Amino acid sequence: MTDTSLSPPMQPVLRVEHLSKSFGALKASNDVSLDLYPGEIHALIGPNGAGKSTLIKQISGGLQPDMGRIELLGHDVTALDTVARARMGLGRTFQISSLAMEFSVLQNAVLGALGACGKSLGFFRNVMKDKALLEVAEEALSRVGLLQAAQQRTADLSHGQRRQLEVAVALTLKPRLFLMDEPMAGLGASGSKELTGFLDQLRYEAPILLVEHDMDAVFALADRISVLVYGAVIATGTADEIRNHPEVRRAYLGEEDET
Amino acid sequence: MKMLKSFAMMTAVATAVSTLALAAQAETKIGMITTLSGGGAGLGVDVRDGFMLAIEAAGRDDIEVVIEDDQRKPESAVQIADRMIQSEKVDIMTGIIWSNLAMAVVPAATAQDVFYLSPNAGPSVLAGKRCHKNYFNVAWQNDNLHEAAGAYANDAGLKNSFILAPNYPAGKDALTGYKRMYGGELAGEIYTKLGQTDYAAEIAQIRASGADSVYFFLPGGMGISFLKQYADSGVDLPIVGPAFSFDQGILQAVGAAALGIKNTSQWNKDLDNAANIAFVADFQAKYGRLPSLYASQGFDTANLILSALDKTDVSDQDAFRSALEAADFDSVRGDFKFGPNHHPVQNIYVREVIQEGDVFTNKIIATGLTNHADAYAPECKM
Amino acid sequence: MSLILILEQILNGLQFGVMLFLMAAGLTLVFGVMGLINLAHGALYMVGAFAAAAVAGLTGSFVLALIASLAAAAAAGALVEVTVIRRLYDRDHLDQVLATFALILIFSEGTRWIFGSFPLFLDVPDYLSGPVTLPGGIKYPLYRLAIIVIGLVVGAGLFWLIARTRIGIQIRAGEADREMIAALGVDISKLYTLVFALGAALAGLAGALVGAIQSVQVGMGEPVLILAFVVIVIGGIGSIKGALVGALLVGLTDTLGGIFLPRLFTLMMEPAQAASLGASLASMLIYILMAAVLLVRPSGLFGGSA
Amino acid sequence: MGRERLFNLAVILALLAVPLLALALDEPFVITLATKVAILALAGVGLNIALGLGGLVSLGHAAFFGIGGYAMGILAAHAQNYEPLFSWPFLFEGSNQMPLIWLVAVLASAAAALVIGALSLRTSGVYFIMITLAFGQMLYYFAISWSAYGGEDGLSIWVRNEMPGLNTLIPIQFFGVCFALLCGALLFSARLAGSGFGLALSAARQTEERVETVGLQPFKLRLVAFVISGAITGLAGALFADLNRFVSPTMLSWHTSGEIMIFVILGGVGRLYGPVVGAAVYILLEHLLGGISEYWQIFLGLLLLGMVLFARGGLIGALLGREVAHD
Repeated sequence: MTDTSLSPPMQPVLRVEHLSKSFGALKASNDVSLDLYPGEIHALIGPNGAGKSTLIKQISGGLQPDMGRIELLGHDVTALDTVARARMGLGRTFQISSLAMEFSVLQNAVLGALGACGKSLGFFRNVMKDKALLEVAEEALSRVGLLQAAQQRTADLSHGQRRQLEVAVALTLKPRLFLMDEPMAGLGASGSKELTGFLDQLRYEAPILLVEHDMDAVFALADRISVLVYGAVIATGTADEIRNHPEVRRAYLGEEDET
Repeated sequence: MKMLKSFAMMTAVATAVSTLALAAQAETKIGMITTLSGGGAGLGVDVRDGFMLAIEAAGRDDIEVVIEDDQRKPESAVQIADRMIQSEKVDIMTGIIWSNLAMAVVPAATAQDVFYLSPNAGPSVLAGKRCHKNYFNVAWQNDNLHEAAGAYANDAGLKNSFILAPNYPAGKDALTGYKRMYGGELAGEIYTKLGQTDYAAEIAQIRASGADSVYFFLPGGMGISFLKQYADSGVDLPIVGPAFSFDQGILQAVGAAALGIKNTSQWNKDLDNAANIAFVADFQAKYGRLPSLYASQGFDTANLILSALDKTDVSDQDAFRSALEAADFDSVRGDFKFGPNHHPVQNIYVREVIQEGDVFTNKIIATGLTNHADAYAPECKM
Repeated sequence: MSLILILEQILNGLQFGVMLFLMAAGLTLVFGVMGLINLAHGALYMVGAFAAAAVAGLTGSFVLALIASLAAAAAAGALVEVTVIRRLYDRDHLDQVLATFALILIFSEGTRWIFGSFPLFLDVPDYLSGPVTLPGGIKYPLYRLAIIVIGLVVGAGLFWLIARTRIGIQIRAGEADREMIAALGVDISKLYTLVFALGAALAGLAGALVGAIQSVQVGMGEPVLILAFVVIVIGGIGSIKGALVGALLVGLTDTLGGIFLPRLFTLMMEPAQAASLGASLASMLIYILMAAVLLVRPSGLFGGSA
Repeated sequence: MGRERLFNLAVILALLAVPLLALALDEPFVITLATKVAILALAGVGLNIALGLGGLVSLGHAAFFGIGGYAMGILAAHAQNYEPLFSWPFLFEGSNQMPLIWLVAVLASAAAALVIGALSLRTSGVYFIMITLAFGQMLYYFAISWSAYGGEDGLSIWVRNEMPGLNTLIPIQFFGVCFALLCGALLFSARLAGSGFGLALSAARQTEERVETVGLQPFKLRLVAFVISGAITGLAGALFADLNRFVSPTMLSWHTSGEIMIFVILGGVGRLYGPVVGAAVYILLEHLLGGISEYWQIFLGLLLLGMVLFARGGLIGALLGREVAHD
C-alpha cells in the first residue's frame, strides 16, 4: 500500500479496457477504457445520465459488462463478483448512503473491520468487545472526525456525517484503491473543503477513482480527469487539459455552468 | 409497572381456569370435542345438535356437557382433551368426527380412565389391536358402510367396478372395505389427492375404462365436486357410495346430480320405529332442518349414556361399563347391540336419493348387510 | 392408453390452467402495480362463489349469478383496498403477509357466520350441461369448454386492456415507476383501488365458474391461492404473460402428471402400491416444477429482476 | 436498554411462575398450557433468527416444525412397536430417549433448511415468501400421502418419550425440560445477535450491497441463518409432538407457518423475547376468545389487523417504544 515511487511507468492498480454495456438500445457504457495508478486521484466527471453509475457498478462487480475487461492489481477480475473484488482490496463508497441505519456509527465501522479482517465470523463472542476490530473501527472514525459520534444511531446522523461514515467504513477495509461515488454530494462548502483536504492525503495511502459533481473539488484534487458523455470517455487528461478541451467545453462544462 | 401488569394477567388466567373447574359440581361431566369451525364444521354441528337434543329431552340437572371446538386440528383436540381430563375432570368424552383426531385423543383418554364413546369415527386400529375396555363406538367401524356397498354391488349384479378414494388412510380403508365384500372385477382403482376439487381427469379415465359401475368414497366437498362433474360429463354408469356423500347436510349442495344414486347407511329418516319417528320430528321442530346421519349418531350416543346413567353412577366404572355394553336404549336405528370389541353389530341399509318437494333426501330400498360386525373384532383382546 | 383419453386430459389440463390464470392474473397485477403480496386473494375467490350461489338460489339465473360474483368480489376488493390494503403499500412484505393473513381469517369465519357451515349449492345451467362431441370423437363437458372459452376471452380482454387503453398505460406506468404516474397527473389512489377491484373481480369470476362444478364452501380459496402463487412464481411476478404461461404449465403438469405417473409406476411395481406412490409423487409435481424453473431462472420465466 | 432487559426478565419469570403456581393450586392443565407457550415460543425464537435478524420472511417454517415432529414420531413409533428403523450399517430400533430424538430432529430440519434455503435464497422479497410457502406445501402433501407413517391420520405415541433422570409424564417436569430449552435458545439467540455473524447478518438485512462491499457474502450469511433458524424450529417441533404425544401433517400446513409468524410479529419482530410474549398472548387469546365464540378467529383476525396497522413493532414495541441500537 505504501508505494513511494509515483512515476507513471509502474503497473496500474485498476485498468478498465474497452468496457461496453447496453440496456436495450441504450449504450450505458461505450468502449470505456481508463486506469488508475498508485498515488493518484483520477476523477470521473460527466453530466447526469452519462453512465457514471453504470460504470461504477461494473467496476465494483455489481453489474456484468457485455464486453471488455477489468483488471485489479494485475489480475483479471471481470468474472468475479463484488465480494471477491472487495476482498482483493477495492474499497467503495456509495453515492446514496448504504449504511446500516439501525446500527450505531461504531457498529457500521466494526462491520467494515469485520469484513476486512478475513477471519471467520464468530457466533458467540460479542463482536463489539473484540479489541482488534474496535481498534480498526475507532481509528477510521477518528480519521474522519466521527469518533465522538460513535455511539449515535446512524439514522440520526446528519447528511454530512453519513458521508463521513461512508468514507470511514471504506477506510476500515484498508483497501488497495478507493472507488468513491460523489462523496461531496450535499456536504456544503466547509464540509467539502474538509473532505477535499482529507482525500488529498488519502491518495498516498491508496489511489482514488473519484466520481464527483463538485468541480472545485475535482479540479483541486485530480491528477487526471476523464469525461464521460453518453457512455463514452470523450477526453482524459490533467485539469488544465480538460478545462481547455473543446469537446468537453461544448458537451459538459457548458451544461454545468447553467446549474 | 408493565412487568407487574403482565404477571397479573397470567395469574388471572390461571385462577380463572381453576375457578371454572371448581364451579362444576354436577355429578356426571361429559366432555364433547367436535368440529365446529373451519372445513367440515357441519358434521360436528349435527353431532352436537343431535346429542344435545337427547340430553335436553332427558331433563336431568346432574349432567353437565362441556363442548369444545377442535377446528379439525388433531393438536387442538389433544390439548382440549388434556384440559378436559386434567382440569375439568370429565368422566365421559365423545364428539370427535375424524379418524385422525380420534387416533390422537382416544388412547390417551382411555388410558386416563375416562370413557370415550365415538359418535362417528371408527378407525380400524381402535376396533382391533388397540381396542380398550373404556372405548365404545356408537356409529360404525370405518369399513362397515363400504363393505355394505360391496355386498350391494354383488346383489345388484355389478361385475366391473371402477373405484376411487382420496390418498389417505381412511380412503385406503374404504377401498379395502369395498373389495372385502365385492366379488367382481375392478376396471380401475384410483387414489386422488386429499382435498382435490376437480375430477375431470378421473372421470375421463372412468369413461375410457369400460367399467359397469363406479364406487367412490370422497367425503365432504370432494364428493360434491365429483358428483356435479360426473353428472355433467355424460358418463352415466351407476354410482354406489357410502352415506357420507349423500347425507342430509350435503345433499342440497349436490342437487339433482345425486338423484337415484344408491348409498349405504345404518340409518335413514324413514326407518320405521317409534324412537326414530319422534327423533326426526323433534329435531326438525327444534332446529328447523332435517336430521342427518351424524345427528342420529349424536342422538344415539347421548341416549346410550343416559341409559347407562339410569342404571348406575359413572364413578362405579365396572358397573357403568356393563351398563354401556348392554346398550339398553331405544336406538333410532331400531335394534342396536355391541360386539365384543364395543363396536356396533347392526343392519346396514341401501338408500336411494330422492326428491321430496324441493328437498333432496333418501329412502331405504334394501338391506345391504344384516347384523353386520366389523372384521377387526378377532384382533381385539380386551 | 387411447389417444382420445390423452387429448381429453390435455383439455382438462387446459381448463384447469385457464382457471388458475384468472386467479393468478389478479395477484400478479396487484403485485406488479402496487408491490403488494395479497394472501387474501383466495378469500375473494370464495366471495365470488358464495355471491354466485346466493344469487343463483334467489333468481335461478346463471348469468345473473356470474354478474353477481364479479360485482361482489369487486366490491369486496374495493372495500378491503380502501379500508386496509391502502395502508400496506408502503409497508414491508412482512406486514402485508400478516395483514392479509388476518383478512383470510376474517373473511372465512365471516362467511361461515353469514352462510353457515354447510356447502352451498350452485349448478351448471341447463344450456351448458352435458357433454358435446368434439371432432375426433372426444366427448367433453360443454361447461368445461365454456370455461376455457370464457377464460381465454377474459385473458385476451386483459391483454387488450393493458396494451391498448388509457388505464392500461397507467397500469404499465405504475409498474415501471410509481412517482412517474403521479407526475402524469393520475389519481394514484383511484387507480390502485381500480386495479385491486379488477383483480378481485377476476378471482370472484373464477370462484363462481368453478363453484358450479365443485363445491361452494368456506376455505375453498386457499388451495387455489397457493397454486396461483406457484403459477406467478413460475411465470415471473408482475407479468401477465408469465401468469398465462405459468398457469397453463401448472394446469397441464398437474393434470397429466396425476394420470401418467401412477401408470408409469405400474410398469415397475404392483398396481395398488403404484397407484399410491404415483399419487403421492403427482401431488408434489408442480412444486418440483417450480423448483426446477427457479434453479434456471430465479425470477421466473418472464420476470424482471426479483 | 435497561427497560427492555427488565421486561424480558419479567416475562421469563412469569412464564416460570405460572406453572409453579398452577402446581400449587393443582391445576395440571395450566402447566400444559405454559408448556405449549414455551414450545411455541421456541419455534418463534427459531423463526425470529431468520425473520428478525436476517429479514427473511419465511412462510414455510412449518416444514421444519413438522420435520422435527416427524423425527420424534418416527423414532418413537419404531421404538414402541419394536420394528427396526434400519438394520444396516447397524441395527437401529428407533428411540424413545429425548436427547437422541432432539439430535435427530435438529439435524433433519437443518438438512431440510439447507436444501430449501439454498434454493429459496436465490430469490428475495415476494419470491422468497412464496417459494418457502410452496416448499412447505410440498412437504405437507408428501406427509399426507406417506402412508407408512400414518399419512393424514398422523402418528400417535402412547407414552411420552423419556428424559434421563426425569419423569416426563409429570407435567411440571416436562415443562421444566421445555423451559430449559427455551432459555437455552434465548441465550443462544442473544449471543448470536451480538456476534460478528449476527452483526453481518443484520447488516445484510438493512443494506445488502454494503455487506458485499466489505467482502462478506450475504447469501452465505442468510443460508447459515436459515439453517440455524430451521434447526431451532425443528427442535420445537419435536417437543410439540411430544407434548401432544402425536404428530400429523397439520404441523406442516401453511396455517402453522402463519401462526409461528404471528407469534413473532405479535411480540415484536427482531425483539429477543418477542416470540415468548407473542406465543403467550396468542395462547391466552385462543383460550379466552375460543370460550366466548365459535367465530373467535374473526376477532383474532381483527386484532392482528389492528396490530399491523396501528401498533407496529408488536406488543413489546407498543409497551417499550422503539428499539435502541445494540451497544
